Amino acid sequence: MEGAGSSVSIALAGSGGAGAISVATMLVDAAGMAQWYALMTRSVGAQIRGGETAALLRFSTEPVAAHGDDVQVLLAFDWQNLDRYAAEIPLSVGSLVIGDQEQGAVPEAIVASGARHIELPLKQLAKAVPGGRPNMVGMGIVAGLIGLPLEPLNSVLEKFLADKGDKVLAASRQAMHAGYEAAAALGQEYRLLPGHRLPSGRRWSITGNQATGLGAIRGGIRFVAAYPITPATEVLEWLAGALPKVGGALVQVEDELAAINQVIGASYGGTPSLTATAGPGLSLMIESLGLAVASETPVVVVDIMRGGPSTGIPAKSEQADLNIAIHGLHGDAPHLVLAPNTVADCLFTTQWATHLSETLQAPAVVLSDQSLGQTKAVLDMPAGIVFPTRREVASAPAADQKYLRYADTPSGISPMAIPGTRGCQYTADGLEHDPSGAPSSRAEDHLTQLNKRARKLDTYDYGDHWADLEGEGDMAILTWGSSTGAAREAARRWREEGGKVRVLSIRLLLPVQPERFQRALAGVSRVLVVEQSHGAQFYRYLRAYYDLPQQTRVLHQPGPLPFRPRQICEQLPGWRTT
Amino acid sequence: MEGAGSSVSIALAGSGGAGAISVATMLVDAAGMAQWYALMTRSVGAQIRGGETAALLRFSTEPVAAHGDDVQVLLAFDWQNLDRYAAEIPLSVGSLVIGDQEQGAVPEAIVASGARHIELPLKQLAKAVPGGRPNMVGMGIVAGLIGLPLEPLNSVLEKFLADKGDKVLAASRQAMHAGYEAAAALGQEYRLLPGHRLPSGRRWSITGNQATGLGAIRGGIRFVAAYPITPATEVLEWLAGALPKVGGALVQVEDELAAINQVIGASYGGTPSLTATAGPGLSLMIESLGLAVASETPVVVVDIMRGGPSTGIPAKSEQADLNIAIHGLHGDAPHLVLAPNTVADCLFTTQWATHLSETLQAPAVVLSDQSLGQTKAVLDMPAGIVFPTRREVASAPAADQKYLRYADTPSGISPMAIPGTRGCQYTADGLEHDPSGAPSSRAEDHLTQLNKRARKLDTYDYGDHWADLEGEGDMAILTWGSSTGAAREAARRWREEGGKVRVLSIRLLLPVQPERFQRALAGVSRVLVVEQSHGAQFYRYLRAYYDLPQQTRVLHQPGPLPFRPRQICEQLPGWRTT
Amino acid sequence: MIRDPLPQQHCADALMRDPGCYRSDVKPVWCPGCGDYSVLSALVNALSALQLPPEEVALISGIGCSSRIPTYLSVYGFHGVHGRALPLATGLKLARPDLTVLVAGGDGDGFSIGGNHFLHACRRNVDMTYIIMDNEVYGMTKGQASPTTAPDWRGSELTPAGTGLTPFQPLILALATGANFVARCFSGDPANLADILVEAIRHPGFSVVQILSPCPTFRPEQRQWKNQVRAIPESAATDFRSAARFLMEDDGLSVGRILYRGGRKPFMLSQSRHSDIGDLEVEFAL
Amino acid sequence: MIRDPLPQQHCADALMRDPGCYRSDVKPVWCPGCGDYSVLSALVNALSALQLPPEEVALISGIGCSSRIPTYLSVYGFHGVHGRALPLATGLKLARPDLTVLVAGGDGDGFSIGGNHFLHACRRNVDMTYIIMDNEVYGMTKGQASPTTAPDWRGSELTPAGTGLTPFQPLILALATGANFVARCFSGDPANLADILVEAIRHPGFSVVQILSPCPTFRPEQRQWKNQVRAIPESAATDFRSAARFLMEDDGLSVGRILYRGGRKPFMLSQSRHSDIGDLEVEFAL
Ligand SMILES: Cc1ncc(C[n+]2csc(CCOP(=O)(O)OP(=O)(O)O)c2C)c(N)n1
Ligand SMILES: Cc1ncc(C[n+]2csc(CCOP(=O)(O)OP(=O)(O)O)c2C)c(N)n1
Ligand code: SF4
Ligand code: SF4
Ligand SMILES: [Mg+2]
Ligand SMILES: [Mg+2]
Repeated sequence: MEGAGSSVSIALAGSGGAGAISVATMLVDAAGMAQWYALMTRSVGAQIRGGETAALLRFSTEPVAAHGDDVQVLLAFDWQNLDRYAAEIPLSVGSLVIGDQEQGAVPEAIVASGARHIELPLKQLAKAVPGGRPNMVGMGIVAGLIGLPLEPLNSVLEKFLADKGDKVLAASRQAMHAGYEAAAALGQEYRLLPGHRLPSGRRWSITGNQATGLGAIRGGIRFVAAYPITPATEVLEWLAGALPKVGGALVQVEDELAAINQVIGASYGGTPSLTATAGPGLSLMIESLGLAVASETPVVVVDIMRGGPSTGIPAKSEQADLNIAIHGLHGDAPHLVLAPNTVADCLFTTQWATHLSETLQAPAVVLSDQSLGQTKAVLDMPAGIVFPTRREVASAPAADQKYLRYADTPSGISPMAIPGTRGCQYTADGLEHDPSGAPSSRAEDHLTQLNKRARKLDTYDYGDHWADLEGEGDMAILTWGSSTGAAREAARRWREEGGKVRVLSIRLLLPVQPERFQRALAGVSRVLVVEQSHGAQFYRYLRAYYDLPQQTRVLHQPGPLPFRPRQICEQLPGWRTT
Repeated sequence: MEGAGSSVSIALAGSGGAGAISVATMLVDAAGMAQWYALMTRSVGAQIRGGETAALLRFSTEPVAAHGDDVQVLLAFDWQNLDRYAAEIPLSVGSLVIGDQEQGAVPEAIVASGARHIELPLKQLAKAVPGGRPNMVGMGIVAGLIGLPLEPLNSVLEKFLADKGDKVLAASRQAMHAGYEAAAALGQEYRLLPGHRLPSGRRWSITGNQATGLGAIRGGIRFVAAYPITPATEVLEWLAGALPKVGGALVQVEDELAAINQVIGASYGGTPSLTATAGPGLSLMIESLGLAVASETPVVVVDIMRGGPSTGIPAKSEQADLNIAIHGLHGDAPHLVLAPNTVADCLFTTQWATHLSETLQAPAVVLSDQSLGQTKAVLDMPAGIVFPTRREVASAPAADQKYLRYADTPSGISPMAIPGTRGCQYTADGLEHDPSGAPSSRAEDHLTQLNKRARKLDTYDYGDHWADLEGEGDMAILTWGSSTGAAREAARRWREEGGKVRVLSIRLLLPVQPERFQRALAGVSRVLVVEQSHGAQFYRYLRAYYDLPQQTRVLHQPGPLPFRPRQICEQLPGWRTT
Repeated sequence: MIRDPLPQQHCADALMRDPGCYRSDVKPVWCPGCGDYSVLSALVNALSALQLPPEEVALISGIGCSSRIPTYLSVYGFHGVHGRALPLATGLKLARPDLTVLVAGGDGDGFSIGGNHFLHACRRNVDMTYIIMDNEVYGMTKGQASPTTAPDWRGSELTPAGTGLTPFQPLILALATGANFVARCFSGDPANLADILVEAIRHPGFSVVQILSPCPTFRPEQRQWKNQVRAIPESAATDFRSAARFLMEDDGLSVGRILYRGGRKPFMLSQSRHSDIGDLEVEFAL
Repeated sequence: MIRDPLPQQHCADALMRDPGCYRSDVKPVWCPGCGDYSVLSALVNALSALQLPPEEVALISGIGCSSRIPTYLSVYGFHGVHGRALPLATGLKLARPDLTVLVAGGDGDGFSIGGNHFLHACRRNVDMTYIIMDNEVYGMTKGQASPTTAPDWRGSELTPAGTGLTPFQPLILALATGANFVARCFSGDPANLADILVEAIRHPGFSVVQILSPCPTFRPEQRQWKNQVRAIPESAATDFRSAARFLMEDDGLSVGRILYRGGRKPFMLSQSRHSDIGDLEVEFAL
């Protein structure tokens, strides 16, 4: 368990109606206003409404990207269906469980963890306040435990309950205070040290899915067509509100086949376009992603991964759509695949993906996942990055020249005429074609276009963004996406104990970057691959395209349980360097 | 160029109306009746009807699976749009081109080859016969050149023209005779040696697509739902006629999404079921293939590969759907992928795929391609192989037991209840589930089912059929599918020159067989990978799952041009062993 | 009504099957007050009325709250992917004409992503019964507009100004494309619903039963449906034309009657076993 | 009429654009006698009549013989994948309302694999014109039954006994789902076809023009269409009801008239630029 001074992990659980999630959300914002960092992931059950829910919270004095090994405090409003998600709340002998005796006995699964257990009369304390609710009492308890000042607590309450009226606000505040006071009796063990002061507005509270939406808009996306699906819907919901404000729009369509084709059409018309979905929807888009490749139409497809295969586990996370994203298209269909590795990086990676897609006239798949997307984090305000280039467009050709949409240029990028441009009319085609775009089944035209489509992606200079490298030494952890947070935390601990280790988290999964990879791993003789998939998809991908050292191990597990830093640390000894 | 005595390669070309294809078809059958073997592939243009067409023929005294390096004789009825397919007819200095002066000058592309050129008045000879057609004259010329006896020629004419009436038959016969006689003047160079006598009926004339259909029926397939697509339609056409005769049926449906779901439904009902498609259709089936994985429903999906990406080159061959077949599904979705490597093997592999799919309750993708599917071959009658096992079905449970559809058995195969079985009612599900089939998002259930679905495929004993291995030595050609023919011919030549080489053609692409692979390549230090894809998909697949020797080279090229044995031979020197 | 996890003996006997014989022991994930509970109970009542052996009934669905229904019955079930229940069921029925095949799902599953299969299922007229629990919303994904949603409904963040689209009229389309039995019911009247389901299952060919089934969670205003629905007038149900005419004028809240029963022959595959495989191979022999 | 490969000067000037200004130099792959040739010439005539600048017109299609048409015009074109022309065109038109967007394709592309998008395009009523070259067959894949094929047509090996299915009635469905303009024409009367295309393109909202366009290769009997078609009576085209009533009785061979012009407002996206990106970010700042 990590020291309580700089970081603390707390879980709130209860049936859907108990309000654990809204309390957790408010605590996160309040912590950010109190100069801390925070992270909140949620776990919901199958019940559409009123089922079990849990929020995992981590508060920290430093920026934080992953949960710790254990939950230090579990506060349960009730014990309904706890067995369905108990595995997602890692308790240990050192943990403290706070329950309300009114809700019945502590379930066996909790007792078995060996955690210390105390009872607090949440419901009773709430009842003492007219209109008071137990979740507000719980909010106060957590705030009191970690030493959150009252001022930010009061202001988030005001913000969240703004349209509920003064009576509700007053009752909530009072109930919260009751909890705050009750917490005093529980000691100082979970109090956080003060955070670093940053000017107001310099800390953001944002979910990965919102960051993805914002990254898309920053990248220039102005048209979105999509079909709702968990856990991607929030990307769409945020974009639906935001796009019209910057001259764009979102349209909800009949299915994913329509979504991908609408964005291809809009992009053909010159508007950078995106759709967002999850595995089942991505599967349906595969044929038309190939059309984007062949017709060289830029589009961005965000896949918020969830448990698979098939409909799988819609509300839980897994990194198992790597295979389909890399290899899912029929024929030889080079394209871009990128993956953010933190909540904040959802913004950067989506923005960069849009930039690359537009520049290279190729579809880009962005692989985020439920655990990044539905995590709300307090983080430092992301820098505003502006990329220099944009889609290369054609202007009217000289009088004696015919515009060739698919001209075989040295870079492989051919200037694209936007409808409306006089003299450049052409037909975009998913059939193999000659440089003008006219269908051709000749071997020579096929080879020319295959070469061109591969070359434009392979020869482009992606710079340093292709991966994040940290640390040194002859041992490396190789990972991607949401597993990066736990890998980094494991590496940090390893270094604190005097070890050396690099962490290489690959952001640009396709096209592959073998030279950069070799440079990043120069001097490395032992590699630990870390990924959240049953089939070790990332490891297989690495083998196919990169040279790995003889001593390569794989730590892979399917969702929904995320990696705990400890699991990764356990793989390192025996490999220890100095 | 190979010796004319045991093998000869001939091309027939002309506009669609010229009838090159029907002549070639008849020649193949007649050659088979004359105790030879033969192969015919066709190349058609974009024109829906009346466009250019060419037939590539190879006649041989021994079974033959690939074309040679060059065409020895090109007989052109006319020169229409020849530039569109000239690359597909490999001429060399030693080739003979026969044209008809009435059709204009020999095109530049032909002259450039350096081939010898003579003119024969095809049209004029035909005109001399009332009702005679130039293609019949051409048929006679080819027959005369290779020394095909008249008797089988006459009987194929009778068979093919049965419903055209006596007058047409007589005219055709006479025109053919005129050509036969004209050929006499061209010498003996192209005459074939006599073949081995086999009893009547022991040689078959069949296309790969027909063989696929027959393999399906032999494997037990009794329900087919499909949507037409080139070049898979002939599989369906053959099955539509054949299935009702064995108590089965085919239904043409609204799209590929319906096709895959109909076959899943029929298979759930207990009927072994199949659909056939090409790349674009396979892409559309991806989501529901995942459903077959998760619900453990056996289905066979035949993909007759064509040029990609997207709509690509519908009528031409390529081996570029390997990636999607192996990796195309979202989530961790273990399944079967198989590929036939000769026309005859289309039968065996489809039959085996059906057997495996039924036994393992998993979807099987069969990757054939246009060049196997639309090749008509004379071959030895395939052996009738009967596999022992069938789908493991559940019967009514004991009175005190509940039937568990997804029971976690040691083999991973759980007995499947067929609707109608009393007491075994269950719900098949694409959501993750517990052993009973009830939806579950618990980590434990997910892991159990993921393990089970992987285990049943990984631990099954596939025996020797997983690959075809021939030859010996420390050098190996590693290939799959339709590239096998050229690889084998190259190896044969290599051996004739005293070299040693193994050819390993992998039939079972998924699940991978690392131990068998290692055994097959024991002692091999140099590998040449041969595949018809731009992206070297097979090589990447091999790297991901198998250990290849340091000295591994890749010979890969996209379609539509097939490998010539010479191209492969050229890679071998320098690597020569004794 | 929730039955014991183990199959009960009396359910094996014709004439003895109470509604509980068709109900599984799995607790629905539905919200309190969801209209789908009543559909579930009407359906098991209908099956009991028909006394169909549970093992000879198959219930196929897609994805959505409503599509969860197969797990709650003790017949054979298949919970497939979103929008593809109809082709899955079609394949099953074509290969197994002996089974009673039911298809169930929501308005999103059936008319948005699944719209094409709906049209073609009506055209094909395979002997199945399609039960649509229409709540004019995507419940499962937390409240977006579906094809049957009114154009001015502003309850979803994805369509904050309403969809602006002409609502999809499932029954007009069913009639126009060839469905053989068409009815509209209200889940708030489960007795009538059970009666009509009995008729729909009995009727040969493709039967379409649209059920207004409220989603109190994302469409709380649908709680009012119980006061708003009215009976379809008898005159509407005389023949094809009267049904079509009626539907074109109706606001969608008329329920409780079979609107159309057609006489089209159900589609079946002709499977006539008259040769063995060897006979098929003769065509290839030279 | 086939124009020079290089754009011609006069085509840049309004009022000077002859039909050749809209024709590319690519030779069609179509068979001799294919009805699609006449559709091509009617379409370029219509564009010339409208004097639309070629660079402001986009023609979107799927896959099929008929779907090859964009390459044969000198407007902007997109030859997409099978069945998805309508959503591709919808995305284009929504993002670029300034363009004139046309969609073209066959009965298989539009009503079999593309049926769902057809329904939803009619519902959505985006200002586009959908030109269906209906030959009641899949030409490109060499002659299989399509949704508009008569149930007893036995010309395909895939359906040797006929499909047995109720033919798909595109115009009834178009009306029922909300298309704003509906007409049926015959490719054998290209002058009338051109006139109606002009009207269809001019009319706001989603216009559906079904064209009987024979496939002499796989449906040689369609050569008789020229003797079989008859004019749609004026009375049929009075209003929505008369059009619907007429279509329900018609055998599909009445052509040459606009059946319905609706007044529904076309669907557009509201895009109002009123903040910069920084303003969007305020919501996240603590
Ligand atoms: C291919 C695919 N796209 C999207 C989804 C997400 N999804 C699940 S259910 C649903 C809509 C359900 O609406 P409806 O069919 O009306 O059922 P209800 O929940 O209202 O009963 C959607 C969009 C999915 N599971 N699969
Ligand atoms: C996904 C997919 N499935 C199937 C095909 C094969 N295919 C090409 S065109 C076509 C049908 C064309 O029919 P129609 O739209 O009526 O056009 P026509 O050729 O008759 O003009 C089919 C099935 C394909 N290209 N893609
Ligand atoms: S969300 Fe609506 S449809 Fe879904 S279970 Fe709840 S009430 Fe029923
Ligand atoms: S096959 Fe039919 S539709 Fe296609 S080009 Fe030929 S005549 Fe026209
Ligand atoms: Mg619904
Ligand atoms: Mg057609």
